[in-house]
Amino acid sequence: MTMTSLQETDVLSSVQPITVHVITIGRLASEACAVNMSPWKVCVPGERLCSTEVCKAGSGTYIRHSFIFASLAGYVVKKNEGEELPVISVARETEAQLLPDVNAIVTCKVTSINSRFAKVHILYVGSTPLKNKFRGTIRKEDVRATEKDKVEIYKCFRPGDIVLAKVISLGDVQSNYLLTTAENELGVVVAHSEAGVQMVPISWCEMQCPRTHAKEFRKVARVQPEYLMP
Amino acid sequence: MVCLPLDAGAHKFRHMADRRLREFGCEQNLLSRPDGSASFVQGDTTVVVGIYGPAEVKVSKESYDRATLEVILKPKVGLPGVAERSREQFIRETCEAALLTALHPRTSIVLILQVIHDDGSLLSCCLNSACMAAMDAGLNMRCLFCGVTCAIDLDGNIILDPTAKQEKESRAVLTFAIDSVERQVMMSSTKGAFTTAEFHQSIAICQKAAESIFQFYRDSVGRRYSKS
Amino acid sequence: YLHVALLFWQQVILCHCTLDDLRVDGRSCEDYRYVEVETDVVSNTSGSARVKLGHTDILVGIKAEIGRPKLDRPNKGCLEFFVDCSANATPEFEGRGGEELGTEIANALYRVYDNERSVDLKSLCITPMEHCWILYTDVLLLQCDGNLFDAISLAIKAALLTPSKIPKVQMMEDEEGTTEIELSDDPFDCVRLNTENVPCIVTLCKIGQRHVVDATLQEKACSVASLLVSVTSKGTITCVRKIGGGSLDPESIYEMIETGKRVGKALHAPLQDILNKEESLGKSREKVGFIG
Amino acid sequence: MPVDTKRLRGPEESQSPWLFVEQEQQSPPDEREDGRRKGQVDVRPIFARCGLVSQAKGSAYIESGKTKVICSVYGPRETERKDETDMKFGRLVCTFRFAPFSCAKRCGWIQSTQEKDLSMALLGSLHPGLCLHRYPRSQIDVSVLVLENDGSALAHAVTCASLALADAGIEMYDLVLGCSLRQEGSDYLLDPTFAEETQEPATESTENRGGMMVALLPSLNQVSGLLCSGDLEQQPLVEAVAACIEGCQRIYSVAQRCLLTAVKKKNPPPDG
Amino acid sequence: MLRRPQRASKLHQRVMNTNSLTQAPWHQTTVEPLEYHRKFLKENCRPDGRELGEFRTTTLNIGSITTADGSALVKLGNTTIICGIKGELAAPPADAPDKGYIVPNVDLPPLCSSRFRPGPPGEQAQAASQFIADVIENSEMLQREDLCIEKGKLSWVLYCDIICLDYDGNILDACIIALLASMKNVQLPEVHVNEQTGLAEVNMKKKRHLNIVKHPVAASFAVFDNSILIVDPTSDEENLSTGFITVVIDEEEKLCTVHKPGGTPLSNEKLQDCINRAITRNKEVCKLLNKVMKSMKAK
Repeated sequence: MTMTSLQETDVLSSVQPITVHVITIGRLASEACAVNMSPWKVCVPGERLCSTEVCKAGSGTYIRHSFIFASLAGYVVKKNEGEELPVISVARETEAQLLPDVNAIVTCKVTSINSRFAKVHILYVGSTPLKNKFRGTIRKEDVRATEKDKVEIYKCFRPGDIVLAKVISLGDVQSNYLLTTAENELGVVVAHSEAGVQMVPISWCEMQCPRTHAKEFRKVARVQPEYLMP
Repeated sequence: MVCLPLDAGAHKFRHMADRRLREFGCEQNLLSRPDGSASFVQGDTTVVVGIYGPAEVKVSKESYDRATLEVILKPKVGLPGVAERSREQFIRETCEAALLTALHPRTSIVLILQVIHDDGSLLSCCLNSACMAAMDAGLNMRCLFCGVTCAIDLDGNIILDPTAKQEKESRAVLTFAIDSVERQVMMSSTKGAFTTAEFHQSIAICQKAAESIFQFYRDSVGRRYSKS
Repeated sequence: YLHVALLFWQQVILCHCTLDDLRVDGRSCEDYRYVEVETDVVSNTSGSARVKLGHTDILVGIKAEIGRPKLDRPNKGCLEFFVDCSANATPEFEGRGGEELGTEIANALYRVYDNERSVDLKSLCITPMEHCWILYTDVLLLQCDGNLFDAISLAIKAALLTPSKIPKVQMMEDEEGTTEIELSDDPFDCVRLNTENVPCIVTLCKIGQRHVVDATLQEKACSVASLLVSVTSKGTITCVRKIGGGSLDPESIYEMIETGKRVGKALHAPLQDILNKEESLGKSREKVGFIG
Repeated sequence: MPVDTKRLRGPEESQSPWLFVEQEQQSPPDEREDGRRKGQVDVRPIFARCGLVSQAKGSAYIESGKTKVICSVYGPRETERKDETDMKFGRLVCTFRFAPFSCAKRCGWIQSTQEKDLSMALLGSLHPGLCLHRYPRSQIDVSVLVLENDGSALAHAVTCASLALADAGIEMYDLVLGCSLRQEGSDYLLDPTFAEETQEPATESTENRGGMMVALLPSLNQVSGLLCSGDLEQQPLVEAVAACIEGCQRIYSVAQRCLLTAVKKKNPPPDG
Repeated sequence: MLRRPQRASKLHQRVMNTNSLTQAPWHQTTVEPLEYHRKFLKENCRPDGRELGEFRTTTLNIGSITTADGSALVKLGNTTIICGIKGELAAPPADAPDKGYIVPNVDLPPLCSSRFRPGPPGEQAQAASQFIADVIENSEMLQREDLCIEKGKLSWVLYCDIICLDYDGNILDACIIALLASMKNVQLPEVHVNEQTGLAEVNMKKKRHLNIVKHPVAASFAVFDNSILIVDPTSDEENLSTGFITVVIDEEEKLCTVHKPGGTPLSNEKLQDCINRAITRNKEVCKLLNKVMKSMKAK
C-alpha cells in the first residue's frame, strides 16, 4: 500500500520503492486522452459500448434501453464469428468470476465418502482455478453409466483423490452441486496409494502403486496416459 | 474405576539442588468418562488432563487426511483468556507433532487440561500430563515428549523446575518440550531476555533433566502392563 | 423486505393502475389506509401505544429508567430501541430473518429519534456525566402488512405524547457528600416531554413511474426502492434514507421528498386530534385493545 | 457487560486526553480550513489504487484529504446459509469497520451500532449496482476498514468498495460513487472533514443543519444510496442532493482511471 | 521490482520443465501444492525466486495516521501490517503504582484473507497478541515507569492496535517491526495533575517522544518436510510446513523470545542457525528504521 501522506517509504533490499502518484482532478483530462491512444480499449462497468444494432452482446456486458453496456472492467473485444453482427465482449485475463454451471467439466478433490455418495470440493472449472472452494456431491447412481446398481462408492473414490466430473445440476436449498462421472473421460485422475505414492492407472477400474505394486480400485478416467507418468 | 489418592502407586523422586527437578509423580486413568486421563504433579504444581477421541468431528473442523486436535486449557479460577489461548497453541502444536493424527482422518481428538494448582513450571507440567494422558488413551504416537522449565536468576545461575516464587525472582524463564527419539527441542517458550550461551546451556540442562522424566514414563508404563 | 410472490401480470396491472393514480384497493397515491391509534395500552410502561394501519399492527412501549449518560453527550439523556419481530407476525421472521430486520429498523429509529432535534434530550438529564433518563423503547410487530416504518413512527409519537410517567427527581446530598436520587412521592408530579418536534416517518414506494405512500405488501413487491422521509409538524425534514435493493433517478427523489414533506406534515394534525381526544376521555375511555 | 476474554485488556477505565483539553469555543470560520469554498462543489483530491491486498479477489484503497479507506472483496463463494432467493441471486454481505485508532477518540474492537448502521447503508448503496443474478448460490463479501477518519468516511467507503468489486471482476451495472455534504444554514460544505462534520453551531438555531451522503451510479445517473439526517427545509435538501450528485460525477474520472490502470497492470491485452 | 518476477519465471521454467505433469491442467499449486514446493526446494530456492534464507522486501512507512499518537505501516512482501498507538489516561495498576500500561492487540480481520471469519479474534490472533505482549515485556523496549504521570494517581495507557491488511504469511515479524516503528513515532502530550482539583491538565501543544531503549526484531522460520528451514514463509509455505520458530533478538544480541509452538523437533545446530540469521536481520531492520526516522527528521 502506498499513501500520499506518506512521510517516508523505504525499502530494505535493492528493489526500487514504489512510486507514489497523486491523481488530482484537474490533471485527468489530458491523461484520459492517453488511455484512448492505446490499441486496446479498456472499459469500466457502466460504460456504454455501442448500440445493439451494431453488435451483439457477449460476455461481460449487459443490455439496457437497446444499448450494450460493460459490466466488467477489462479490454473491449469485438469478434466476427461469421454471423450478421460482430460480438462485443469485455475480456479479463481469466474468467475470474466463473462459477460451476450445468454441463461444465470440473476438477475436484474427494473429501469424504460413504455408501451413498462421495463429497468433493470443486477446485477448477475447465482449466480456470476457483479461488474459493465449492462443495459438490457425486451420488452413487452418477458414478458410471453402466451397472449403476452395482456401484460401490469405496471401490470408485477415496478421500484425497483428484476427480474430473461434470456438473449435472446446481442442486437446491438443501443440497450442493450435483456432479457425475458417468463418462469414459471422467473419473479419478490422480490418486495416492496406501504407501502415499501416486498410482498409475492400469484399467478403467484399477490403479497400481509403483512402489508396492498393490492394486486399488478406482473409477479411472481415460486421460492420455503420458500426462500421468512422471 | 477407583480413584486413587494422587501419590499412591506413583513414583517419587527427591532431589536437593537447583539443578534437579522437584518431586514429580503421575496417576493415569483417574477419570472414568474420558478415553484417557492423567494427572501430573511437579512439586505443588498439578494439572489434570482428559482426552476424548478419536471421536466424531464437526463438519466445519473436519480435515480429510488427519484427525483434528483441539486443546482446551482451563485455569484454576476465572475464565480462560488470551494467555491460556496462547498456551493451548503451544500444547496443541506439540501434541500434533507427536501424535500420528493421519491414522484417524476425519475425526476429532480433544484434550482438556484443568489446572489444579500453579506453583511454577506450569507449561511443562501441562505438557507432561498431556503426554501421559495420550499414552493412557492408547493413541498412536511418533514419539513421546516431556516439558522441562528452567529459570535464570539475576546472577546467571540456572534453576531447574522453578517454583512460582523462583520464577518471579529470576531474570528469564525458559520452557522446552523435548522429544524422546532425538532428544531435540520440539517446543520453546521463553520469558525475559538472555544470551545465546545461556539459551544453549538451558537446553542442555533441560535435555539432561528430560532423561529422568522419560525414565519415569518407561517405569510407569512397565509397571502398569506388568500388573495385568 | 418481505417477499410476496406476485405473478408477472399482476405486477403489470399494479404498475399501470398506479400510473392513473388509482391503486388496487381504491386509494389514490397519497392516501393512507385506515389508521387506528390507541394509547396507554400497557399499564406498567411510562407510555405506550398500539397502531393499526391496514392489517399492520404495532405495539410500542416506552419505559423510563435511570442510567448513565453516554460519554459523548454528558448532559443529555438518550433513547434506546429494541425491535422484536415476532414470528407470529409472519413466518419469515423465524430464525435470523427477524433479527436482521429488527436491527435494521432499530438502526433507522436511532437515526430518526435519538437526537436533540426530535426529542428534548437535555430535559432527560438529571446530573451531567452521572445520571440521566434513558427511554427504553420496545417495538413489537404483531402483524405485518407493509409500511412498518410509518406505523412504528406513529406509535412512538403517540407513546411519547401520552402523559409520560417520568417522575420528577431531586438529587439529595447527605453528610458524607454522597449523592442520592430521590423520586417524587406524588405520582402526578411528572415530567412531561416536549414532543412538539417528534417527527413522523413517511415511506414512499416507487412503483413504475409513480410513487405511493403507505404501500401494501403487494405494492412493495412491485417496487424496487423506497424513500423513508421523516417530517416534523412544522414540515422540517429530519431524516431521509433510501431503503430497498434498487436505485432511484434524481428527479423522482426530488418529487418523493416533496410528497413526503407534504404528506408527513399533514399527518401530524389528525394524530394530535386523536391523542387529545383520548386524553380528554381520561380513565373512562373504553379500551378496545386485547392487552388493555 | 460481559468481559472480552479474547483480547488483552487494559485498565477497567481509561479516558482520552482530549477530554481534559479546554475546548475553545470558536465560531466556524467563514472560509474552510483547507482553502476550499463553501457552497461550491469542491471535493478533496482523491488518490485511488486497486489490487493492494494480494489475498483478496479484488481490493481498493482510497485516500482523500486525510481520510484513508481500504476495502477487500472475497467471493463469489458458497453461501453459508441458504434460502430460496440465494438460488437465483447472489448474496452481498458488507462489513464496515473503523480501525480503533482511526478516530480522534479510540473506538473499541467490538462492532458498534454505528458501524452496523453504516454497514447496512453501504449494502443498500452497492446492491443496485451489482448484477447479482449472475451469481446464484454464492456470496460476495465486501469488507471495508477505515484507517483514518477525517470526514466523509461512508462516502469514500462506497467508492472504495465499488472499485474493489470492479477489481474483483464482479459483474456490475455501473460503478457506485459516494459523496458527502454538510449543510450549515444557507451554505453547504461538500466532502466535509471530520472537524466540519462535528463542529458545534455558532448559533443556537438548528435550522438547516445536517449531514448527507449520496451514492450514485454515474453513467446511469441513478441514486443508489441516500442517507440524510438533520433539520432541513425541502429546498436546501433538494439542492444538497443535487450538489452531492455533482460531487459524485467529479470523482468519476479518478475512479475510471484507477480501474484502467489496474486492468492494464493485472492483465496483458488479449490476443486477436 | 521487475527483476524478481523474471527471476522467478525463469526458475519456474527450469524447475517445472523437468516434469511433464505440468501439462495436465489439474497439476497446479492448488492440487498438489506440496509436490510443487518440494521441486523448488530441491533446487535450493522457492517458488517466488527467493533463496531459503532470504527475507522478502521490507517496506516501512511511519506516521501516516494522524489520528493515532504513533503509527506505522509495514510490508513484508505482500504481507501488510498497520499499527496505530493511542494514549489514554487511567489510574495506575494497584500492584504497580509507578507504572503505566501497554495493551497490544492483534486483529486478523476477514479483510486480510479468506481464511478468517468475522467475529471475535480466533486462536491465531489471540496467540499473536500474547506474543507481542511477551516481546514488549521481555525486551523491556521501554520502561513502564516512563508512562507514569503521577505515582498512584495517573498514568498513560498505550493501546497498540495492530491490524493485518494483507495476510501472506509471517505476520509476527511484520507485527514487531510495525510495533517498534510506531512506538518510536509516538508523541504524547504533556500532562499534569492539578493539585487543587485533582484533575488532569493536558497541554496538547507540548509533546514528547517515548524513550525506546531496546530494539527487538523478529525472524521467523518454517520447517519444511521435517528438515529444511526457510526464512520468512509466505502463506502458502506456512500451510505446508511442519513447524515454525520465531526468534526475537535485540541490538545487543540478547534473545528476547524463542517462540517455537511445537512442530518438528530441531537440533541445537539448527536453532543456532536461526539465531544467527536473526542477528543479521536485526541489523538490517534497525538500519532501515534509522534511515526512515532520519529522513523524517530532515523534512
